[in-house]
Amino acid sequence: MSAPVLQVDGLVKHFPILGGLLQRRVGEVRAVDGVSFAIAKGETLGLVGESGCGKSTIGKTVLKLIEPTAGRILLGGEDVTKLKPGAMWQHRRHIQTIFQDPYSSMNPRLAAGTIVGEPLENYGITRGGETSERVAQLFQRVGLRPDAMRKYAHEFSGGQRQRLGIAKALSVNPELIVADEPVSALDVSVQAQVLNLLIDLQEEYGLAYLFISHDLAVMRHISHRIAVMYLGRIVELATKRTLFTQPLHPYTEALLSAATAPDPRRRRTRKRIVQGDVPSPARPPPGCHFHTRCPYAIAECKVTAPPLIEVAPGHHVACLRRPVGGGPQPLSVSG
Amino acid sequence: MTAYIVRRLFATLPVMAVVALFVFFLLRLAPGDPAAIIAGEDATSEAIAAVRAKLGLDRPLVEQFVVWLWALLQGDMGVSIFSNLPVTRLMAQRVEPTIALTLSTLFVAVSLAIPIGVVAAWKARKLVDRLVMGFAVLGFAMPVFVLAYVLIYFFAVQWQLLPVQGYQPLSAGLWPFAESLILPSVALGVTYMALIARITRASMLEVLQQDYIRTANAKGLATDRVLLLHALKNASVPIVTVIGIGIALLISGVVITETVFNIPGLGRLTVDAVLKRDYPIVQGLILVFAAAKVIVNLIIDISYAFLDPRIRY
Amino acid sequence: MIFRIMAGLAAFALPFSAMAQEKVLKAVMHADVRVIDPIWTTQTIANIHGALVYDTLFGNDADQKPQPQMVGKYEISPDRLTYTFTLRDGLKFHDGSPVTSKDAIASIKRWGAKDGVGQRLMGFVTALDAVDDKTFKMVLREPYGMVLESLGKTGSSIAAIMREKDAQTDPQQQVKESIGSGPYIFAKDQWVPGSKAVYLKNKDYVPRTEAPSSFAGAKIPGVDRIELIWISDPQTAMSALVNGEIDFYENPNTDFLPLLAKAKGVKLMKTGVIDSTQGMIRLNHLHPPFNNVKARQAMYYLVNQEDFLRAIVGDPKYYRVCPGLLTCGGPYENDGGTAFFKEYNPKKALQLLKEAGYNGEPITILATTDHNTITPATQVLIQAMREAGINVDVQSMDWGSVVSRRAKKEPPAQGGWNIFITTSGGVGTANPVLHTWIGAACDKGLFGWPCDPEIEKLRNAFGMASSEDERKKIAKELQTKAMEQVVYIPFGQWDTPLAYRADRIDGIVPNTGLAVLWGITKK
Amino acid sequence: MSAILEVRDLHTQFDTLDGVVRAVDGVSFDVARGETLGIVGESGCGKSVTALSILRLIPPETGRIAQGSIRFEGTELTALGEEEMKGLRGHRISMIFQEPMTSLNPVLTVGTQIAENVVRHMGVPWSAARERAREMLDLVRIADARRRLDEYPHQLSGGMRQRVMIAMALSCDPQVLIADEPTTALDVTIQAQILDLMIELKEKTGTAIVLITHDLGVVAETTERVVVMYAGRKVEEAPVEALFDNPLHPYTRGLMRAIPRLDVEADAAGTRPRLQEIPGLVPILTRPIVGCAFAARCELATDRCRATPPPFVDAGGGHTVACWEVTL
Amino acid sequence: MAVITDDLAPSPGRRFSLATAIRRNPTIAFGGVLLALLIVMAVFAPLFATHDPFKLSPVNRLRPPSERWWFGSDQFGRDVFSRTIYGARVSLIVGLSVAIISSVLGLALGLACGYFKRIDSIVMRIMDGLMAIPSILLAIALITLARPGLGIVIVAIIVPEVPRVVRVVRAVVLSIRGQPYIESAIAGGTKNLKLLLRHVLPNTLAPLIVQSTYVCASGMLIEASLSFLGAGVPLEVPSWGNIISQGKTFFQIAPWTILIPGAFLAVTVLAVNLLGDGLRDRLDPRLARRL
Repeated sequence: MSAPVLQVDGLVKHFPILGGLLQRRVGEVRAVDGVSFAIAKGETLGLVGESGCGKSTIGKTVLKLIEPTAGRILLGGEDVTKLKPGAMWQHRRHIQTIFQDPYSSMNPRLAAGTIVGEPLENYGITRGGETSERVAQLFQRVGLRPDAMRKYAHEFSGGQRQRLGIAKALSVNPELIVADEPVSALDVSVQAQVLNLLIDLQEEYGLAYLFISHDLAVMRHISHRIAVMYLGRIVELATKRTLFTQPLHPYTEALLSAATAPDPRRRRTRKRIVQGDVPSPARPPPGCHFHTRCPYAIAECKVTAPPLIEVAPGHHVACLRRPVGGGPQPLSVSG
Repeated sequence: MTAYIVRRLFATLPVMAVVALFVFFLLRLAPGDPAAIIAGEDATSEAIAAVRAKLGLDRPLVEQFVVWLWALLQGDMGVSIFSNLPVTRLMAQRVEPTIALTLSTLFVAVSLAIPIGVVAAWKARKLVDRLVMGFAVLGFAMPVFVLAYVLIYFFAVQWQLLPVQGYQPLSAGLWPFAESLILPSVALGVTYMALIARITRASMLEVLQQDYIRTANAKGLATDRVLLLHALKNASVPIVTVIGIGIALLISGVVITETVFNIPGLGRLTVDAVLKRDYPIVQGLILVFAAAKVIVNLIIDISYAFLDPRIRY
Repeated sequence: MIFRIMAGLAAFALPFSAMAQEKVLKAVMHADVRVIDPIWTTQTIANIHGALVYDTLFGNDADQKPQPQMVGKYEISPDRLTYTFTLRDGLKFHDGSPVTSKDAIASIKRWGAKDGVGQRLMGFVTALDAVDDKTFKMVLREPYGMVLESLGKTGSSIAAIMREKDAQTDPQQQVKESIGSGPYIFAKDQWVPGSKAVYLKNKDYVPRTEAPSSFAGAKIPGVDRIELIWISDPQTAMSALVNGEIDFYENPNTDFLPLLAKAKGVKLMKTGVIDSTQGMIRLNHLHPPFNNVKARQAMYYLVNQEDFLRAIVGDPKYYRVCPGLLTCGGPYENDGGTAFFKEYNPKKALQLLKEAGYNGEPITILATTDHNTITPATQVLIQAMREAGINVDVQSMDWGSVVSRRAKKEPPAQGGWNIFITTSGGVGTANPVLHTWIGAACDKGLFGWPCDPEIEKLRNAFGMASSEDERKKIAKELQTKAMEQVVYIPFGQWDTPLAYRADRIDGIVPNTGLAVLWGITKK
Repeated sequence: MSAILEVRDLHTQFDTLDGVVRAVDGVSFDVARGETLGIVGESGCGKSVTALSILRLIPPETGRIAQGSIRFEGTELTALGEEEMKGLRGHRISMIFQEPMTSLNPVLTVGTQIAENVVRHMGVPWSAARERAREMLDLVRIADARRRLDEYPHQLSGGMRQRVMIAMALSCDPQVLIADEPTTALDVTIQAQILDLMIELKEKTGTAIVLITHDLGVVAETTERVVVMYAGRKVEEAPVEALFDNPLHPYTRGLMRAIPRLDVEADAAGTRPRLQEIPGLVPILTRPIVGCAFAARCELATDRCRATPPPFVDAGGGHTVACWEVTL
Repeated sequence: MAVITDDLAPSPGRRFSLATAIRRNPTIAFGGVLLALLIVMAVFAPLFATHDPFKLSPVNRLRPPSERWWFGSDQFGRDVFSRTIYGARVSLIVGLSVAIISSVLGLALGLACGYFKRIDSIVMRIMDGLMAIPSILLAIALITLARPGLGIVIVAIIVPEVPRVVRVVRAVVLSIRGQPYIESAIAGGTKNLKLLLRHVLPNTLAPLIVQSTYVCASGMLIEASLSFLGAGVPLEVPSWGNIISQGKTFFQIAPWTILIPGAFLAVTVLAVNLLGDGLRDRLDPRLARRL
């Protein structure tokens, strides 16, 4: 089997907190705290979690838009962790991105065609008239009229801008696209259009996606495998089917129980299993980060950080109460 | 908080160092021999050499700077070329009118500008707002000296309500003191008022768009409470910032206002000194004004903490 | 709340206003007191200051006749070579020490070293010795007719009597203290250069008993405190007088005279019997082109006095065209050399200049920006020179800087100058001896340094002449020669009446040229 | 059940540089005492403007209620004076907003913000109002309420801020609580807590709730009756079960098919079925819409749809729909 | 194959029409037209002037406005109208050159500061220091260093204005650097220089243009103030500040010598400010907060 498109080993990203008389580092936000995963060609890996869990930071770090604190990032088997911007440039063609906010991720002073064609020029793939031909094709492919190339970003609707973003990402034929909440700013009906487009493109070009979202339903729709994150760590990683049918981590369970569904009959039957707020990533609780809200927590959870263990083939979980082969039985609340 | 103040105080050091360097080189960059300038027009070449030796102008620049800075830190800013009096003395006897003028202008401008800015924002696009904005735009374009002469013409000359010129210290009585400051404060304050009224309006308009104002209105709170407590307090940080920026404007304006109204303050000293090329005084004034501005900025920075609980140091 | 604070402040301010009961004369002079040594500078304002603080041995009266002032009695030897002066009783300096012969001798010597009139006098003096504490003797080489007039001089620099230790200061250096024996004491601690100078009544001053007339007679300090307030803008000063913020305004702009005449409580007063001011264009005789007399004379073609006077004064009621150097209306007015003045003709001027070797080099003119008569006069001259096609290098600066720069003998390119404009008092310019600007004493003379022994000889002769007719004859000869040499070009004379609050003050002693403030009383 | 709030033929318009925006274009509905009514629709459909219109909080410089009637307990709100309206707001009808981060005043303490409402409407002294504020914080289950009173909003988490908003809105026992997207900005686990809290408090106090949201899941789980809005108009209204069981309007149906679902069993192979798209975009509200607003995007649309606005058809059981092509 | 989505989003028919442009930006239109008139007047001053602005005519001093002297004459009998028209040249030359030069300098320094940390820490210290000195004071201090002249006046006004421009540009650059579209461009393989020229620079221009109008207005006011104080352009140059400075003495008997150049100055500054306000609202609404 060929090397994964993207492999991340023990990725750490800490943001310093400055304070005191001399503005020295007095602490750090542990945005990403030892995360490992890999994405195969043509696969969608979903990163799901609540705000502040570090999922967007991972996205930016693997794109090398921010430098990791520790860990390794391998693109197509090549270690790019330490590469300087100049050297990284070679690799950027293979890893593209779609941003969350379709409004601020387009230069307001450039025409749509210029924005989409920019990577083509940058890598010298096409020149002059060729570029605009290719851009026209891309427009067509993502469902925009080619004559819209001359318009500016603000003249497009939110969904159309996401299409522009996709076209731009697509232009250099990347192997991986990092999609950071690409549909969360869109209305339901438009969201469906964009999700369908993403799936079509993946199947057509064999793209891999690192798909970042807080929305379980969207995640379930688009991903092959899903990693659930909580306060900078992956707490569970499994195929979509396994995760939704046999969630093993209490936090995954909590997320599923909290999600609403368009079915009025479900409302009285569900039980919400978590209370309270997510702690600050600047001061994460010791041991298992989730112990403060976990109904099943035991004393050990406050001390020991559970490792991410493969409990079943392809199913990883980080919970002290889920030993290897622990299976999908429900946990019980214990003293 | 204390740590913050201390840190901010330290942060002013590089600024003042730049100012000091500038001031130091001002005289050294002046055309001609600084010693000749200081020795005066009639000086013989021996006298100039004596001055040069006395002031250490024959020594290396770095050494000169250290000596000059050391004297400065001890409060010695040299001696005026023309009146042979110590610069510090000349400035000390002129500080009071300038401070009185600045503070009274500040008081007049702020106490008028904020209310009209608030009203303008509240009645945005209505007649009141347009009048206020018209005033602000005009006030911003009106040269201080032209306005000052118009004011003098009507209030002092035609109607003889207020003095034409001069400054009365507070020790001469409250009314004479206040009387002598009214016209200069208004003339100086109009631009400043325009500035503050504009920022108040702009800041209030932005705050009035905020969700929490909608919340306050959804609670059915009285208009004055919404405007003056919910909105104004939130709008205050940019307003205070501009008040601070405006103080720099005031200092510049003081130079002109004091000249027009014949107020014996630092501003007139500046003009006199510059026209006479009395470099030691010019140097001292730049230092003092710059220090005043730096201190004002410091106060403004610290005041943010009281206006906005989100700001923590 | 605010009212309560204000009431509190008012109560606090009350005792201060009670203090302000003392009688204060607020006067605005034509300039700001910056130099406190009347000998070191010829600045009029320094001499107004000096006349308040210092006393003089003699004082010329309104008719320019010398009268004893500090001197009690004096004797002139029959051969008119020995003068014996005795100081009157009761003279004390402000520091309490008595005035002695030594003080007087040192002061006269210093004045004689610096002042033009003094230099002339000292040229005749061979000895100046103390007889005792109060008596001293002055011995002359040959008789000189202007001894007492010189000592009683009422224009700059006055022969002020200082303490011996002050008078021993090098005449090229300023005295540091201003301690005299005059009717007012200089309050140096309250002096704000650029804003005001304060004088307190000298309670120990013993005035003479004669009626005051110019510098002669009783100098009775009439108020407790004199404040010389400096208001640079003449309109502001005028308005301040109309508004009652000041009591006395030395030199209102002539344009304002109708307004002042109408103002309630304000009166105008002529400062003396003859026009107070003469305008002078001074050329630098040291450097080209004006080191050539032809070039100097060419400038006459550029001066139309009427133009200057209109620009300065406006109302013809207050000015007078006077082509001579000696004041028109004065005793020695004459038409000697006035023919040098020609019809205004810029072309001719340039032609003559070229003939004199001028080749379009820049001519540096010192242009003051802050003087209410010299500034416009300079503008008029610049305009005329430009019209003639002369390359004018205008150096704009304040009057103080002009005063400094005009003393420079260097070539214009090295910080010197070619032309500046000034004015002089009418009394001084009426008399060839007192009129220092008419002199041509080369290096020792005044700025511009005209150099002609003949002129100096004539001035001496004037001083020694025994009859008025002889004087008039010499005066005419002198003026002719001076006009020919172009010691300066006059551009007319005018009078600026002083303005004061007649409803508040009284007792102004008229004196042409140098305002006298000591007699003023407050109602 | 008697209606406490009756909205009839509401038209709210805004002036913009591009023309008049008909944000709400003839909407009618009732709210019964103690019931939870959902108003659902995509952004720009006029649901929030409807809520602001009820409280008459439309900014007067740019917008106005152009037509229609809003009756609260029999009083015509559109005719009420501004002062009387103020007496009503926060007292009889109160409102909570989408962004708990920005809807609380950052420079005033939580206690002040709750208590000022009580002082304003109950006429009690500040000390009593503060006590009431503390009770309210207890009620919305904020631990250590007394200390929290003196804290500023930035010291609270997002969930707690929304609890504070609820405490503030309920502090004067209103008859109607309008909640505009109250959980949209919150994380999933927090959203669940807040929704549960609202339902619980509604049952405790009997306050009617108008819940405005774009999230069909939230509507399904929280409300009793639902109004579906599109382009400023109401297109369908039904009891919640009826709506989800049998959506009648093509737009409602399209919406339901467009959302990815969690509750339907995932297919074994893990394949990804296509979502149903609603083609096209919402119409531009500055141009008058003739006929059915949805016609341009509707696969069933006929010429009649494009020419004449459809009337409401009663499908029985309180289920009404505005569509020419619907078959009952 | 994806379907082509409908028409492009809201872009209601915007055919350019002058009336619409004026209605939407009344301040730009008003300020712009006013300024254009003033510029025309200044450029063609010799055509408009009724007299030689330098010609003294002492006989006709302080004449009130009349058919012959539209705005009266000054104390040297010079025509105030003609001098005022010529004075527009000085003000506009000063205003425009100060605006242009300080914008160019400010842009260069601001870009450098926003982009390179090392330059930033040094340059910004100097800028802070210069900004601590009130602008008029700094300007007159610089003027004392040289002979008075238009050039030195312009330089002396530029020096205190540059730091203000630098700060604006730097702030804009820093905020642009944090914009997602910059990250997007980097992710798309855009290199540094292109990033700066294509993405950063064009987005700094709008705030820079707005700022430069304020600099222009401030430059004109400072020039007038300096001339008024006697520290500006040489006295014989008919700048508005000089006309006022010379006329101030006669304000009570000849108010036209002050009021007319004063009004022209105010109107010019007003026009520039209005233009700036309009441009700000049009180009960069976020700047509106910062005035």
